[in-house]
Amino acid sequence: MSFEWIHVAYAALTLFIVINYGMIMTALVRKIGARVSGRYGIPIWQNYIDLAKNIALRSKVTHGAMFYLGPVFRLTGGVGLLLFVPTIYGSVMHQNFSYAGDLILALYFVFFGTLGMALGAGESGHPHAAIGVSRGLAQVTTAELPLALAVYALSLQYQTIDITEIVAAQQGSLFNWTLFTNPLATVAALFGLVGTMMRSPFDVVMAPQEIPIGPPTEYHSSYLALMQTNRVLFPVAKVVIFMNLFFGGATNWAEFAVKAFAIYMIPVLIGVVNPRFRVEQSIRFFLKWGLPVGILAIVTV
Amino acid sequence: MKDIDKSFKKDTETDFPLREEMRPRKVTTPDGQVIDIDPLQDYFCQEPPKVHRKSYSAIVEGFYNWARANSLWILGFGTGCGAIEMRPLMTPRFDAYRYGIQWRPTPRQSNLLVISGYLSVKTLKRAIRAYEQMPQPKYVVGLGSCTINGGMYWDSYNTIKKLDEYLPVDLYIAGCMPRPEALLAGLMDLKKLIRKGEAEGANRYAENFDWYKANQKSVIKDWDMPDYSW
Amino acid sequence: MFSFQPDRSQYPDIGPDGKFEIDLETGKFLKLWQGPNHPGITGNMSVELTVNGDEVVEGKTHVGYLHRGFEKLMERRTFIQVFPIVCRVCVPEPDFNEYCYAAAVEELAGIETPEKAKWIRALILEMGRFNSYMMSIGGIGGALGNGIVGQWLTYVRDLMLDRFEELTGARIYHMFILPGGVRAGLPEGFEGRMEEVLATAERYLDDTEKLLFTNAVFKKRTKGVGYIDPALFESYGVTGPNARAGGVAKDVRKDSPYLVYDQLDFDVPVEHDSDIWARATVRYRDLRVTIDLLRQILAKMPKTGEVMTSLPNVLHWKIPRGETYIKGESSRGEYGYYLVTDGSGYPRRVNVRGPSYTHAMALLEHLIPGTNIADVAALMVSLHTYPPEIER
Amino acid sequence: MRELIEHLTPRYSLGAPVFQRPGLTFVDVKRDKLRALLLDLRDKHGFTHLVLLTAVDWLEEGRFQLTYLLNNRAADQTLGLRLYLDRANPMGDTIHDIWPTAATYQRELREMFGIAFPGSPRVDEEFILEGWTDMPPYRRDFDTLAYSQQTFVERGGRETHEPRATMKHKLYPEG
Repeated sequence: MSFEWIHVAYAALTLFIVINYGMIMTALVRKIGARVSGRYGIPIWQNYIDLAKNIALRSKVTHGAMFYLGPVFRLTGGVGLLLFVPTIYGSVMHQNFSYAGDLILALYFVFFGTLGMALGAGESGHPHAAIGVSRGLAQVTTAELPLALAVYALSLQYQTIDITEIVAAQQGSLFNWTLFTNPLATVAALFGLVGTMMRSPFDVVMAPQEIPIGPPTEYHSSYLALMQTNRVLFPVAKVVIFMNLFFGGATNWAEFAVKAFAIYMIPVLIGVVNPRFRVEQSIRFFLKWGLPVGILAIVTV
Repeated sequence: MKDIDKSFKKDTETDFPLREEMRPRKVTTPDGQVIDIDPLQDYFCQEPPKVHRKSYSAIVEGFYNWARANSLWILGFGTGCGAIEMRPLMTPRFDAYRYGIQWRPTPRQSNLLVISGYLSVKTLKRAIRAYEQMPQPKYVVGLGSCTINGGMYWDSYNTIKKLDEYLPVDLYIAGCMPRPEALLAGLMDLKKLIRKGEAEGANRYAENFDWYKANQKSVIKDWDMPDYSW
Repeated sequence: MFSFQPDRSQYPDIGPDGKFEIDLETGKFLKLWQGPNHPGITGNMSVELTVNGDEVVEGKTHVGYLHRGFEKLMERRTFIQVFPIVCRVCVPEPDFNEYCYAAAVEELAGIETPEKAKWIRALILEMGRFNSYMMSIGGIGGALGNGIVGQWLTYVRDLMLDRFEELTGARIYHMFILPGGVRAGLPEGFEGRMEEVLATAERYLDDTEKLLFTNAVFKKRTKGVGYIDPALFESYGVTGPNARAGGVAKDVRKDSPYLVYDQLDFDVPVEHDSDIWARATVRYRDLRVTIDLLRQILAKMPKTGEVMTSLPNVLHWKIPRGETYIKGESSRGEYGYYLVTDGSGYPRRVNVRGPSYTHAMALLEHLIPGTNIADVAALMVSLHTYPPEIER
Repeated sequence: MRELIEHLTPRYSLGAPVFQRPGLTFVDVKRDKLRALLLDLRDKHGFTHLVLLTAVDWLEEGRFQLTYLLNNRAADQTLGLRLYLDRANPMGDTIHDIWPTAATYQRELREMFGIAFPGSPRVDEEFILEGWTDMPPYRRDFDTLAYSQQTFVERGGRETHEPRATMKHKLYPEG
C-alpha cells in the first residue's frame, strides 16, 4: 500500500472517533456496574470533565525525564496499537496504516505501554509504584502468553500475518468467524484479553486495597490526564484487534460500536462478580489453563 | 464538670529527643559506596509551596473552575469518626458519584481533603503531609463540630480545637456527626465556591506558609515520617 | 517442572532469639506503610510492613491516630455527663459502650432496671450487631476486590440506620441507653417496619451468599490464609467470632447471659478452619442468627411497662467506692467496661476493654509474618478490628 | 469461688476478697506472689483468659493499683487481682511470657501512667502518643483541660453551661 499524506488525516479522524467512543463507553460501563450495585452512577460525560479537571490542575511535580515519558509511552502504545490495525474493514478512511506484517507489530504494541509505564513509575520513587510494576510485568507477561500462542495459531490457520487478510477470510457468513473456525484459539486469546484488561480477578496490580494504586500512584494532573486518555483508548484498541482476529471485524462504525461493546463487556462481566486473585495465583491460573489451551490451539490447527 | 487545676503548668522545658534513626549518619550501600544521610534533610520538604496564579483569561479560568467543581476527587483518608458517614455517601442511598465526587486512594490524585472529625495530634501530622502532597488547587472540608471548636473533645489533651489554624479550610459542615444529607449539601456549597473561584485555600496556605508551619510546630513535636504518602 | 514455592534464598538470617535479623540498609527489604491513609486499612490505623519480595517478614501495628483521651475525659465528668461521650468510643457499634457503662453504674449505685428496658436494650444491641456485621462482610468483599457486596450491604445498613433513627432520633450516636433504663419505648408500628428491613436484608444476604461465598476466587483467596492456631486463643485473648471460627464456642451471650439472652432461643454458629474463610462464614451465619434474634426480641418483648427508673438528682449523684467489670458480646468479641468509683461525684477510672485491642495488636503482629502483601488487608478485615476502641 | 479463694489465701497471702456479684470477685495480692499465683490460676484453676490489665491512680493514697482481670469461661467466673505499687517509683513485673497479649497492655500503662515493666517487649516504644514530653496523661495530677488550653488555640465564642449553676439559676432566678 502506497503512502499518501491524506492517510494521516484519516488516521487522526479514526483516533478521534475511537477516543470519544472509548470515553462514552467506559462511562457507560461504569454506569452499568453502578446499577448492579444499586447506584445511579456517574454522568455519562464524567470522563470528559475528569480529563479537563486534570489538565486544569496547577501544580505538576516531576521526578525526572522517565517519569514524564511513562504516560507518553503508554499513550504511544495505545495510539500505535490502533493506528497499525485496520479499524473498519474495507474502508479506505479507517484502514489506518495497516500493512502486511501488522499482526506482529500489534502484539508488540500491546506490551509496549506496560513497559513504558514500568520505566516511568519506577522513577517516581514510590515503593507502591515499584512493587506494582514488578507485579504488573509478571502478571501481564503470563497473561500475554496464551494470546501470543493464539495469534500464532491464527497465522498458521490463515497462512498470513496481515490482519486485513485475516478479516477478509472471515467475511461472508457468521460461521466464517474464527470464533467458529478455531474456537480453541479464541478461548486462548480471551484469556489474554481478560488478563490484560486490569479488571477483577486480575487487577491486583492496581488494587486500591492492597498496594494503592500500583504503578500510577504518583501520577497527577497532566500526566494523569495522558494516562486517562490512554485508559479509554487502549482497551478499545485492544478490543479492535480481537474483533478483527476472532469476530469477523467491522465493516462500518455501527457494527464496530456493537461488537467492541460486546467484546469489552466480557472482561467487565467477569470482573464485576469476582474478587481478585493474588499475583502468583493469577500467574498460576494462566500457566495452568491459558497456556495448555494456547498450545492445543496451535497443535489442532 | 471538674474545675480546672490552675496550678497545672504544661511542661515546656523538655524537648523531644531526636531518635536514633533521625540522626545524621554514614551508610554503606549494597554496592560498597559510603554515603552520608541526614534524614531530616531528606524527609523535610524544605521548599515552601508556590503560589500558583490563575489563568490569564477569565473564560478559561471559568471553564477550569467548572471542571474542578464537577470532578471532586476525595482523598480516602478517614481521620476521625466522621469517616463512617462517608461510606453511605458513596453507596446506593446517597450516591455522591452522581455529582462527580469520587474516592481516590492516593493524595497525588485527589483534590479534596475531608477532615472527617476530630484530629488527634498524631493524625494531624499525617493530614498535613497528605495535604501538602495533593496537587493545587486543593480544598479542605472540615466535617463535624470537633473540627470547628473541639466539639465533644474541647478539653482533650490530644485533639486540636480549631482546624483552620493548621490547614486552610474552605468549608465546615457542622454536626456530631453530620448526616450524609448535610455532607451532600456541604459539598454542593463547596462546588459553588469553586465555581465562583473563591476556593483558593492552596494559595492562602502558600502565602501564609510560615504562619501555618509555626502553628503546626507548636503542637507537633516529633516530625519523623516516611517520605512518601501513606 | 514448575516450582511455585516462593524463593527464600534472599531471606534474612534467623538470629539467636529466633527472629529475623532485618537490616534495611542491605537493600533486600522494603518498609511499606499500610495506613492510616490507605483504603485497605480498617479505619485510622497503620501497619508498618517489612517486605521481602511479595512476602511480609515483619509487621508492626501503629495505633493512636484516634486517641482522644476518653478515659481521662470521663474522670472530669459527672456520672451523667459521661453518658453522652461513651458512645463515641467505638464508632460503628456505639451501643455497647452505652450498655456497659450504664450497667456498670447501675451495679455500683444499686439501681434496678425495668424489665422492658432490658428488652429494648437487647434490641438496640442486636441492631448494632446487625450493622456491624453488615460492614464487616461488605469489608471482606471490598478488601478482596468485590466492591458490589460492600455497596449492597451498606445499603441494607442504611435501612437499619433508619430504624435506629426512628427509635432513638440519631443515625450513628444514639445516646439511648442511659443509667436507669432507656430513653423511650418503641414507636407505633415499629415491628412492622423492622420486619420489612429484615426481609430486605435476607434478600440481599441470599444474593451475597451466591456472589461471594460460592465464588471460587473468593475461596482461593481465603481458605487456608491467615490461620490462627486455636491453641493460641487464650494467650492472645481471642474472643468472639474470631474464636468461634476456630471451633471455640466463646460467646458471652451464652457463657454468662446478660440482659434477656437467657430467655431467647438461639445457637452460636461455629466453624473449625480458623482461617479468613471461616471467620467470614461464621460472621455471615451469626448475622442470620442476629436477624432471627431481632424477630424473637420483638415478638417476646412485654408490650407495656416502664422503661426508665427514677434516678437520684444527677447533679449531686455520688456513688460509693467500689469497682466492677461489665461485659457483653459485641460483634467483634468480648466488650467490657471496668469502672472504679471513689465515693465522689466523678468516676475514678473507666477502662474500656475493646476486643480489637488484643486482635489488632499482638495477634495481628503475630499473624502477619509470612503472608503476602495482598493478603494483609483481607487478614485485617477478617479480624474485624475497629481502631477507635484500641486507643479510645 | 469462695472455696477457691479460701484455698489460695494461705499460700499466696491474699487480702480480703470482695464479692462484687456472683461471677465477679476482687482480691488484693502481693507483688512477689503475683507471678506464681497467675501461673497457678491459669494452669490449675482454668483462669486462662486475661480479660484486661489496667491501672488506677490513687493519688491521695500515693499508690497505683494494677488490676489483672482473669476469666474462667467454663465456670463463668471473673477474678480481679489488685496489686498496689508505690506511686513515686512505680515498677511492675512483666507477664508477657504468660499472656503475650499483656505486652500491649504494659506498653499502654508505661506510656499512660509511667509504670515501668522491665523486660516487656517494645515497652519503651511509643504506643498511642507521639512526641509526648509532658507527664503521663492518665495520672490524676495531669489536668487535661489546663494542658489543652495551654497548647491549642481555641475558637472564641464558646459558651459553657455548668449544669449545677444553670439549674440553680433556672430554679431560683432570684438567687
